Amino acid sequence: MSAAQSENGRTTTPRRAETLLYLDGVSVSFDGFKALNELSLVIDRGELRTVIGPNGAGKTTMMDVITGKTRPDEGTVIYGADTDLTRLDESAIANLGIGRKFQKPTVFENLTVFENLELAARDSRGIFRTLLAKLSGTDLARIDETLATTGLVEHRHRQAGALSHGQKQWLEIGMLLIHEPQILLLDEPVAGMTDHETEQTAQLIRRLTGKHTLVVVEHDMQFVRDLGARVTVLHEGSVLAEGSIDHVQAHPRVIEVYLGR
Amino acid sequence: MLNVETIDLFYGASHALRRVSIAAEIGKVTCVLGRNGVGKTSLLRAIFGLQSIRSGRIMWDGEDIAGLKPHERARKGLAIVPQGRDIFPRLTVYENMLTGFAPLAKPLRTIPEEIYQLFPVLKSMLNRRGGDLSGGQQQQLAIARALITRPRLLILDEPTEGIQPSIIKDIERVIKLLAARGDMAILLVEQYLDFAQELADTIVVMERGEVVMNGPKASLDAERMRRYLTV
Amino acid sequence: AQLPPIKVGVLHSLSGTMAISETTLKDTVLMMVDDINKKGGLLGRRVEAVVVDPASNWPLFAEKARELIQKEKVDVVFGCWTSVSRKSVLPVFEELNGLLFYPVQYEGEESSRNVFYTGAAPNQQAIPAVEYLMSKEGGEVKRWVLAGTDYVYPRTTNKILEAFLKAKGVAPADIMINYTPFGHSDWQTIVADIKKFAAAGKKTAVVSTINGDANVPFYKELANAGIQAKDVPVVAFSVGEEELAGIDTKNLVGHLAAWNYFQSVKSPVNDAFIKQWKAFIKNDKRVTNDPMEATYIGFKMWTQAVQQAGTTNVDAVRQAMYGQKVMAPGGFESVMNTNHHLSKPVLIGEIQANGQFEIVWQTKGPVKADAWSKYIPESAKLTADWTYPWVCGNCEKPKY
Amino acid sequence: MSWLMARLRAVAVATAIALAAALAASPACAQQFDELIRKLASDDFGEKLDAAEKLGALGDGRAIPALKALSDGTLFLRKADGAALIADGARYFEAVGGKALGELPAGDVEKVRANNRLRGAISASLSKLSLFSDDRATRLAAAREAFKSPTPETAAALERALKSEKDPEILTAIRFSLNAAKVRAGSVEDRLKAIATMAGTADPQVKNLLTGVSNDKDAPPEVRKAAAEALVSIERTLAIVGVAENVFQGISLGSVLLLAAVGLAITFGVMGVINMAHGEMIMLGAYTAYTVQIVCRALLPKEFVGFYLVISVPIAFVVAGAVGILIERTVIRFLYGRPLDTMLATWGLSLILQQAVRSIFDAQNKEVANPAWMTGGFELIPGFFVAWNRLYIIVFCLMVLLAIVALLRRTSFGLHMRAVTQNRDMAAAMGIPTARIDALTFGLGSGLAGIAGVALSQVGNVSPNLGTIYIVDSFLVVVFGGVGNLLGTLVGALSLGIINKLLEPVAGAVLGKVAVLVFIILFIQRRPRGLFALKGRAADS
Amino acid sequence: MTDTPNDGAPRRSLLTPRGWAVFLAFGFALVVVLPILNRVVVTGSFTHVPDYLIPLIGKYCTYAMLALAMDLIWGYAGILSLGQGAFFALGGYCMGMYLMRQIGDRGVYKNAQLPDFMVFLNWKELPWYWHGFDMFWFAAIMVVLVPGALALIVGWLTFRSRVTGVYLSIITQAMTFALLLAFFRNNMGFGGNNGLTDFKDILGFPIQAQSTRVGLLIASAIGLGATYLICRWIVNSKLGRVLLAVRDAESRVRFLGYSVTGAKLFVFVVAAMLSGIAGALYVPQVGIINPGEFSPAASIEIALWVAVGGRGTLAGAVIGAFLVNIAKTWLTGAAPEIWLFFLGLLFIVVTLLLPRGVVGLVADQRERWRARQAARQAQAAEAAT
Ligand SMILES: Nc1ncnc2c1ncn2[C@@H]1O[C@H](COP(=O)(O)OP(=O)(O)OP(=O)(O)O)[C@@H](O)[C@H]1O
Ligand SMILES: Nc1ncnc2c1ncn2[C@@H]1O[C@H](COP(=O)(O)OP(=O)(O)OP(=O)(O)O)[C@@H](O)[C@H]1O
Ligand SMILES: [Mg+2]
Ligand SMILES: [Mg+2]
Repeated sequence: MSAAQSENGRTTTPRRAETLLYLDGVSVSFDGFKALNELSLVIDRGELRTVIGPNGAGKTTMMDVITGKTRPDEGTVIYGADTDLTRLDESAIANLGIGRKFQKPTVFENLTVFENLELAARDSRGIFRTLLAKLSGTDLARIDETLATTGLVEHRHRQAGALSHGQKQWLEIGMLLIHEPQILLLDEPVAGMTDHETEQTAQLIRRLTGKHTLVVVEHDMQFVRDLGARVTVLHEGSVLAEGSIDHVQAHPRVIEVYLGR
Repeated sequence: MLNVETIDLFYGASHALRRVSIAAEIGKVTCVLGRNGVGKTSLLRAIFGLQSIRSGRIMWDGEDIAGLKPHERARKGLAIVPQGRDIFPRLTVYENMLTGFAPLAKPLRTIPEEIYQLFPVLKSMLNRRGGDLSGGQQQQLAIARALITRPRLLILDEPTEGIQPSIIKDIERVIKLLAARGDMAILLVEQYLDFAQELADTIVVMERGEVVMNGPKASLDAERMRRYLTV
Repeated sequence: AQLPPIKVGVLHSLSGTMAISETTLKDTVLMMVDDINKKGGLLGRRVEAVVVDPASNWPLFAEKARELIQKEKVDVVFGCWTSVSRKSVLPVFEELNGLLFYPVQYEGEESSRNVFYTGAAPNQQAIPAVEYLMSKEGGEVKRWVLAGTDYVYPRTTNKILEAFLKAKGVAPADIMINYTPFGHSDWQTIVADIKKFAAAGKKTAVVSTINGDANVPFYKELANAGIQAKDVPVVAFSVGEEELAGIDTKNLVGHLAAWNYFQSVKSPVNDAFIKQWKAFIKNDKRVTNDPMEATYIGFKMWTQAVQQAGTTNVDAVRQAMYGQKVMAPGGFESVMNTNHHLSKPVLIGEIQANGQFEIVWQTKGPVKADAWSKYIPESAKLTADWTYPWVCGNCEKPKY
Repeated sequence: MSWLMARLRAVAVATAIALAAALAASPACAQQFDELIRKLASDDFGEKLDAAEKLGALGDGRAIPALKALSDGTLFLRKADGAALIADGARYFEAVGGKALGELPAGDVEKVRANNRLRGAISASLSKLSLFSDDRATRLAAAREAFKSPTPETAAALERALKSEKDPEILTAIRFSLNAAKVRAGSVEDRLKAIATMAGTADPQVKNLLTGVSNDKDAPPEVRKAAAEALVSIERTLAIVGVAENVFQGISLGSVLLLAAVGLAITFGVMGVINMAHGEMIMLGAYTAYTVQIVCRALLPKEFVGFYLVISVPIAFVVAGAVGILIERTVIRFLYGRPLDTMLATWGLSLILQQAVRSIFDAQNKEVANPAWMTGGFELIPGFFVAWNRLYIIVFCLMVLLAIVALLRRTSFGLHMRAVTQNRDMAAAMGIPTARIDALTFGLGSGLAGIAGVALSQVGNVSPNLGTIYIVDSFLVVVFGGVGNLLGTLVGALSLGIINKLLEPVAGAVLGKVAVLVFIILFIQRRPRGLFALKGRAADS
Repeated sequence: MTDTPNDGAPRRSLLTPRGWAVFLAFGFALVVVLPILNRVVVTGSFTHVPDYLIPLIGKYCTYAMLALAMDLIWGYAGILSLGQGAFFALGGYCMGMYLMRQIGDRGVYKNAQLPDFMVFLNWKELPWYWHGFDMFWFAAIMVVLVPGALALIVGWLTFRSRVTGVYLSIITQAMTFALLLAFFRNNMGFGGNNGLTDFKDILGFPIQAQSTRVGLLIASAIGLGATYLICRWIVNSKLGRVLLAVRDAESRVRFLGYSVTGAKLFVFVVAAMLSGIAGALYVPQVGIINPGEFSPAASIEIALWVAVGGRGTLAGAVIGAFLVNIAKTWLTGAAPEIWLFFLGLLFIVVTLLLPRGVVGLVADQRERWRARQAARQAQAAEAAT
């Protein structure tokens, strides 16, 4: 299935031919329960893609498969030209430039906010390089900038474990920003944020589009609309619908299983 | 009726709640709003005794429960849907729900049918482990588990987080229904303003550990409130 | 004027794995000290015991030995049970010219100027026991299981025994050797193997050098597997009254042990010894055993030597020790030889239902201990003799 | 060589055959019987031996009590007249005639000593005499015992018994033992026939017997050949039996491991407390059994003393459980969420408990007797011996495990227990009294360790170090099976036991154990969370 | 040797100036003052350090090195190795083998080729793995290499397959237990239970001479200092923070692209090597190495030192090792029959009252003081307005 065939609506993302991520017939099952069912999905370079779908549709599982946390039973995930991600481990995949924000905020609770960012910063990951690494002025500037973006300036030297839920969400987004991966996978980035912050986040994400490739999972339909991107609806482990937000919101099956009346 | 009177809460040296007072009436929905890190979760945890307070009183049914252990408060009819869900990961869905029987008398130990009507997905997953559920499914389970205890004070910390729109609508309906039944006080923390405003009878706005606005929904200055939530 | 007390160091583990055996020896020394003080002390001075706990930790033995000699300035030390603890403290005693009395049967192959060995050497325990079993009275045993814990004492003893048995014409097929780890607790397989080995029709006996903790489960398994002494007797070198106190011996009657002393020895000295012990420990159930007797002998000899030398100076006492005689509770007069080992009788006892041994055989007189075994070629050449002109623990010719 | 040996040699041993021929039921014979019994009480081993052998040949069943008494050490000599007496506790009977004498002053009598050689002779004589006993079990045992001394005179006794015996099982045993005697000597035909009848029996004794015949240079070649042929199939069967026996031993070892570990599976596996004092809880159980035994010996009639063990089980559970609860309330409860700190604190506790027991009971091993019903065993099939205590422990341990599984899975206490350990705060918020559940759970784990202590006192030491022996193995078992999984603990314990026992004959006890450890290390590489690991997301949280 | 608990401000220098001052003061005391007080000051003088204290303090130093290694992997990387004693013992055995070979024909059997225990169990020739140990440099390399290699193999296997938490602890415990059993066997050729003893000299110096002992103390003190600096350096580096992150959320570190296996393996091997060196310094000072060092309990004890001092702070490890061992030395002599009560109580009290160890107590006090200070300032400011 190519992206072009399911094109039914308008999209704000500038279309480029180059495919960056290609999930091909991916299936995952847990004790007989199919969380992903021959899921196929194409993400282009520089694209912003939102993924929605009912609870338990397999959105998080899909990200698990891409980042190497879960091995699919069947199917492949091709990154770039011909790298099969299903054969690599998490750190190798991360080093290819795939970054992720988890649904449940996961930060290093015993490190400070600053150190969390420092670890995430784009830098060599080799053992001996980290042993000898020095923080340069540009690094510091980057960290400061990210702290500002995420509103955590005054929490700079606090232990991340002492942050509130929402602050952890922001910190995790910050870690992703400073890592500057090729692809950003965002699992429910605005959960627990105020409406205002949600708007800010939407702006932030739109700014990143083009330079980065983004896949965003959300349930907040206003936010999805703000992003103005192409939407994929997952249901029971496979794609139910795909297209613009208006197209999707009008889709009867989507309304039935997801949006409600 | 719940009356929290001038409580103070500290994390080490940091003062997380400053002389906070709120009230939650039976049959009403009281909604606490505020930006990240202002102390909403801390307040709820303090009410439940999961975080100890330094001073102030927590009156429930005319009795100060500040000295009681959390499980004793549960026996007094409190129930909580915590932020982060706190499902027992290695208990099955069914067992997770059974934990709701703990504060109940023997004859009341049944799972009301309406729970399954509200969250049909749970019925199909009774034997799956709680930790294996998706985020939204866990949230549903957490609400179900709290309702099974037949609470008279239901505390919900961002219950819509991670839940699909159709179910949010269902939850909204349920909360309304529960409030309308008139035997339950509901204390709700929510970031999703539309949802909060739709449900709330009373609104409390917090800022840096303090209550800055408090009153019936209609009486509050919407513009000021919006300011507190954005800056 | 009040003279400063004579200090006696007590270096026995009071905690850890060896506490089971060693605490008794600590109490024995304390009893002896108590006794001598009651009799007016030594050289007109009070005797004071300095107790430390090396906690079954071998390097700690060396450290505590140094502490006793250098810091506490003790005049003599009574201590150690395991060979490794002795090996650990040996350099310390030699360096600081201290004096150690070692009261436990051991593998031999050692002779130090600074140590007096009052326990049995292999030729005072193992060989007589095997000879007894080979005799008509002992049952004319033809097939042998040598079962031991895997460490130096059993290895050496078994090596010596193997050489001895072969010299007596026992075929290699009739010898089964088995080693187990320390504290081995599951004996099912080995006991079953012994049973099968013994089913061959020839009279079979087990020579056990199983150590410490492992004995209780071993004997329990023997009893439950229905191996009776009349079919397959077990003769042990490390099982005494103290060890039996932890076992129900109803089903073990007739198994044997070889020692230089049993509580059941009938002699006036022994009666007094037992009485003294029970009174001191304030418990009628407590038993006496061979290492206690060795401690008793060592302590008596040391006091005699001090009296004879008129001083506690180590060199003088050492000189006075040679030829020192003590009427031992074992019923004979024990003599300290110039190889720093004793001459003692060898007794063989049978386990009784009450946890005591009944002596079924004994040597006519004391046997002189060999510090160096005749059955190990390298060692057969060596002599231990600390009197002029030898002054040597391990040489082939006189040293000076 | 020795004074005893010399005297022994001085005694001429008359042959039993000559005696058997001379014997008949006559007054002379009765007199001789009295005389022999008297001789049993002599203080000359040679004479005693002689008398024991002659009494066997005499075939007079009245000799049985005296012989047994001598073997058991309850035969006494009346100093006044040299008469043999049998003691029953403090009361005495005359060995001849059985006249009751009541209690006698200790100075009047002297115990008659036996040694192994004498006991051997007695048991041979007894077996001959017992062939005609009134008691069926005695006859059966005697018929089997006779196998061990396949002499012509045994054969003669067996032949006689064959005529009078009615019981089919005893008859089979007699024929079997008779064959053994026949294989050794006699006409070639008889021997061949005997071999043929024995060939189907896989019994180590038969194997040894036939091996002896096939190696016997004096035997006729056809007899040797037949024996060798019979041996082949016997050996094959025995090899299979050997493996089966090893597996049983493995299960038995596994059950011991499981018992030692089962309490830990609760305190560590379920609660997550790294409980270094677990071994000391086992120790407490064992010392409880010891104390109960002392009390029972003092209070109960003799025939019921053996039940002290049954009584000990609940008492040990309560004692260790109470100590566990005390520990939980005073120390552990401040440390939830800090598992490594509990390790430190419980290590300290274990030191204290060890030293406390050492101070109260002293450092020596304590004797905990196997009650009669736990002693000995039976041959399931020839060459496969099953000891009662092992069997009981296996059964006991499975019962304990079933009970816990039921408790955990089927009761609300079990549910609350699991909820509390997975998320203490949330459990409290659900209305579960966490403090009580914690205390009870720790108490349960400790109580189970206490029960284990009672069982383990039957196979091993009871000493202050008891706990340290089992602690490493217990952790290995729990972790190998998968933390928090009781089924895993069961399978883990049994498989470790069996692997150990299958390796031991091949590699020896020491290397066998090393091999098991290496196996565990490698196994955990394959399954980093133990045998029965939780999979999926739930495992991460 | 000061450690401020991780307050977030990234530290760039190895030690703070005050840290250096304390570090050098300690070093000076151990390396210069103690030897002078022992060797130069006359016996009987008030300031004289008695001879028996010298090897004792030397021993504490080696234990402290071991504790540092343990803290590096446990306190920082979250690897609770219950088999760290094995690396210590292996280093010790390498040194022991060198010392055994130095005896030459001065053994009881006068055999220049074979150590006594081999002669006496009828060994005919030196086993291959004993070759080379007559040379100090070879032994010295082996002291580092053997523990390092074992750590590399075990670590690679376990970290690669993501064995963590108690599973890892138990694996390492099984490892040391297996080594214990193996070294107990006389057939292994390491002297069985008796181990290696009766050393004569080291590098030509008689091992029983007091001057040699002082030399060994100085070597141990320098070893301790160097170990401290190495650990400090690792901990202060970015790798140190990666390790902390691994300790808290291992899988999250993977998603950032760091090789968790590599990072853990690195510190595990480094810690094993440091433990090996500690063992090598330990053996000549106590005069014996035997399989007892492999016992699981010995390894657990190492963790206890670290916990008592304060896990996750290097100074804590050193303080804990000294504190517990001094307590042990003192109590086994002063209260031989009941010292376990005191030691046990010490452990319980420390966990209950000082959850972050002795160092944590100090840090807490400082924190509290700061908080009070801040409160006072705030009050003053409030009063002013
Ligand atoms: N280990 C597991 N065992 C059993 N079922 C599992 C397991 N892991 C995931 N599942 C199931 O797989 C399905 C997909 O889960 P996933 O988390 O991918 O959903 P999601 O689309 O992210 O939902 P949400 O919007 O609620 O976050 C769910 O029904 C979940 O219960
Ligand atoms: N365990 C803790 N230790 C120290 N500080 C904490 C702790 N938990 C929360 N805090 C701090 O207390 C303040 C209030 O936190 P709280 O979780 O109550 O906020 P919240 O209003 O619920 O925020 P959110 O909307 O993000 O959930 C925050 O500044 C937070 O950093
Ligand atoms: Mg999800
Ligand atoms: Mg919150």
